[in-house]
Amino acid sequence: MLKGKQSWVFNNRPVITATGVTGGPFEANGRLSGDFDVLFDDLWMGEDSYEKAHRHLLEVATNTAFEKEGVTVEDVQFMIAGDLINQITPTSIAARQLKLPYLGIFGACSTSMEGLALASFFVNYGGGNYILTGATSHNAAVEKQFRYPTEYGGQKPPTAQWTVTGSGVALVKANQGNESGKPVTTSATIGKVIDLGLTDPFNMGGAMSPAAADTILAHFKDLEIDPSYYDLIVTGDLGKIGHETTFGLLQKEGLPIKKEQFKDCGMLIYHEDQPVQSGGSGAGCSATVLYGHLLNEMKKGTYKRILVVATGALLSPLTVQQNETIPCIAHAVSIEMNE
Amino acid sequence: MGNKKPESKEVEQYKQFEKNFETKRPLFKNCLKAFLVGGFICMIGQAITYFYIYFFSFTEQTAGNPTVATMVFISMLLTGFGVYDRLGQFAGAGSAVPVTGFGNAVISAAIEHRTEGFVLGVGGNLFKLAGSVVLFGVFSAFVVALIKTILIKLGAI
Amino acid sequence: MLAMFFWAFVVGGAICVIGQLMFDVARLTPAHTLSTLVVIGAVLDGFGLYEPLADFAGAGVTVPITNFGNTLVHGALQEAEQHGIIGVLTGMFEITSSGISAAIVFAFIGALIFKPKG
Amino acid sequence: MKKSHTLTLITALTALLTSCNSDATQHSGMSLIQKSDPDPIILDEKTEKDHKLVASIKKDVAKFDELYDVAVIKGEEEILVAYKVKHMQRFHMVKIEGEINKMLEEKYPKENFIVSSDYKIFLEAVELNDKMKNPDFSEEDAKKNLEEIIKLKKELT
Repeated sequence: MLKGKQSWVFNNRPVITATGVTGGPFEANGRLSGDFDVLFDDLWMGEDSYEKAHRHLLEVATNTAFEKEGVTVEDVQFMIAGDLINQITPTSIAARQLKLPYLGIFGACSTSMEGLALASFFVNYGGGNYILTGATSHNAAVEKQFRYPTEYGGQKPPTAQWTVTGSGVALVKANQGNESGKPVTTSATIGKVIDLGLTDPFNMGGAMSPAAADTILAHFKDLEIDPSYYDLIVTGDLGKIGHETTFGLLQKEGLPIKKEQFKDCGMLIYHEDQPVQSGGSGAGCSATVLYGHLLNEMKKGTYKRILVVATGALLSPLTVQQNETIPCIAHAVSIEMNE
Repeated sequence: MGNKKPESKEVEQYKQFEKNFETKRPLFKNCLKAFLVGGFICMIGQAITYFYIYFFSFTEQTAGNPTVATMVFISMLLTGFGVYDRLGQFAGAGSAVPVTGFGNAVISAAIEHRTEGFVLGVGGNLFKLAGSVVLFGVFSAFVVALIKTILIKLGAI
Repeated sequence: MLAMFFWAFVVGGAICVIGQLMFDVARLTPAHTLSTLVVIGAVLDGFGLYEPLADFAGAGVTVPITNFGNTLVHGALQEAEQHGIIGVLTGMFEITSSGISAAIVFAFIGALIFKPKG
Repeated sequence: MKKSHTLTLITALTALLTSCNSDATQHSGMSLIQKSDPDPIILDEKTEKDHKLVASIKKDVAKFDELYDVAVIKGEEEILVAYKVKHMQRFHMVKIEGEINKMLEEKYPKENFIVSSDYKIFLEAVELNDKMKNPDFSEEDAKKNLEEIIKLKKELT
């Protein structure tokens, strides 16, 4: 039900009952390699193009989630997913194989939370018992589309970010009331498109920060709570620069948020010594880190309540070449452990 | 079209604010690396030139062509083995400005787009990056040469 | 001759530093930077400054992309001497062709035998 | 990637880089790095007068202090004069070549000269000089060799 200006509260507390997380070789060397279900040691993943490998990531993640939950496609009503490639074809083609009623969504790197928010909303109002949602990105496929050929010797500035190769999907299930010890979604805040005039496609973090800050502030305003309510407030893929900028913006707005409760998936996923400049990014970044690492930590009891704010830069190579500024967005979903 | 809308106060403020958090590009370090790598590549080029002068019937003037071809060949190997992109991240302009960088731009595009087939993929994208170099090289050369020729014909030079 | 290696290194390196400054200070993309350098090369040869430089620094100026503009102008002018204005068009690739043809040929070979590593 | 192909490429490259390093003798090989100062050669009937002529030509050219190391070869028609320019003077190579030509034309109007500052030409001259030392290298071969050198010089672009 609507609360405040742009937030939903999910009174029936939909359950994130099972997840599937896949990653590539670079993520296997990363800090969170232990939290992936399947890790591929080759970017091609046995396919003959990066785009097909991209689709393969999603298919494997989906099957993993199904197996964990012990369900088949028959038990699932809808699929709400997306990625970064033109016309989100990898996800659509995966949906073709799955034969699920499908809503393709594009929110750039915020797709993961856009999907989770919608899935939770549907389930909360009886729109389905099982809804599959997730987001995927493949480093080489995305580089190929948004930047230069992967073998081109261009120099990335320290503000650039490394697109995550990985897919994170979740099965959102209607809460039967017997779901103790499972993570549930309790509220979501849908962000506005914010553009404060940055144009450098090699500094997404800086461009996305205002959107992240705006959504976070809106969330606390709408739900009339303050940051202390959450053990962790985690952004999607702001990277070092965006993370600090956002924290600065929030403090400027006087939000009582503590440094230690504010993290970023793009900074969690890789080791310091990996050549990722400012950090990880891509639709798969927040998806893999949330559905893998963060939910595992919640089950361990490290966190009871978290707010996940996935940020997206809604640009295309075309808009960049036409000197358009970068429009950005962020969606927040609050996840709590069911006692 | 580059739409340069007058920037609002808010935009200006944010740009200033964001600057404080932006990691500065290590200008001096980058330039040094570019100098060393770029210089080294040119030295190799010089060695290849002398190689052709010594062992084949090329003069200082004519040895340039085989040298360039050889450099591009080497850059194909480095590109194909996935070395050149790492070199580029380290050296920046040091590996982009020499002709090997031109080769890398063409070859990387060709390799990248083979999955779209040899005609539409490789053929269509070959000069995706290097095309502008060819265009502006040829056109500026045309203008320069034209002006100079006319001046000569008029006996101005 | 050893001096040649030294000056090739210094001059070649210097040209690359100019490129790096265009990257980092002027914030130009590689494509913009290289295009600009090629035009500079063409203009320099127009003023007849490129050949003395090449005599002095050898590969230091013939390997950087600026040389592409230089050789284009050179070929055009040579042909123009013999065939007049029309030679400007016909002579353009007289000398330069090797670089471009090499790039095209090796690019195709590369596409045949290599896969992008990512 | 396909190992076999890349192997062939590497072998091709190494083959290219190591091929035919036989045909440069020690003497000429060094002549680029250090001063070799070859004696003048005369390819047709060697009269006392010719000897004087080439010696004085060598001396006159050597007077230019922008350059070092002069090689003179007298064929039937042309006299080839090859020289090396001190590095710091290489900027003015065109000018220097002009001056030398002028000087020679004035001083030896009867002869016609081919003047070159190109390493390759000098190298060839020195090699020819070495070959002459070998008794079974006939005068005919020498003349052919000189023609080739002159052809090289002509095709300088």
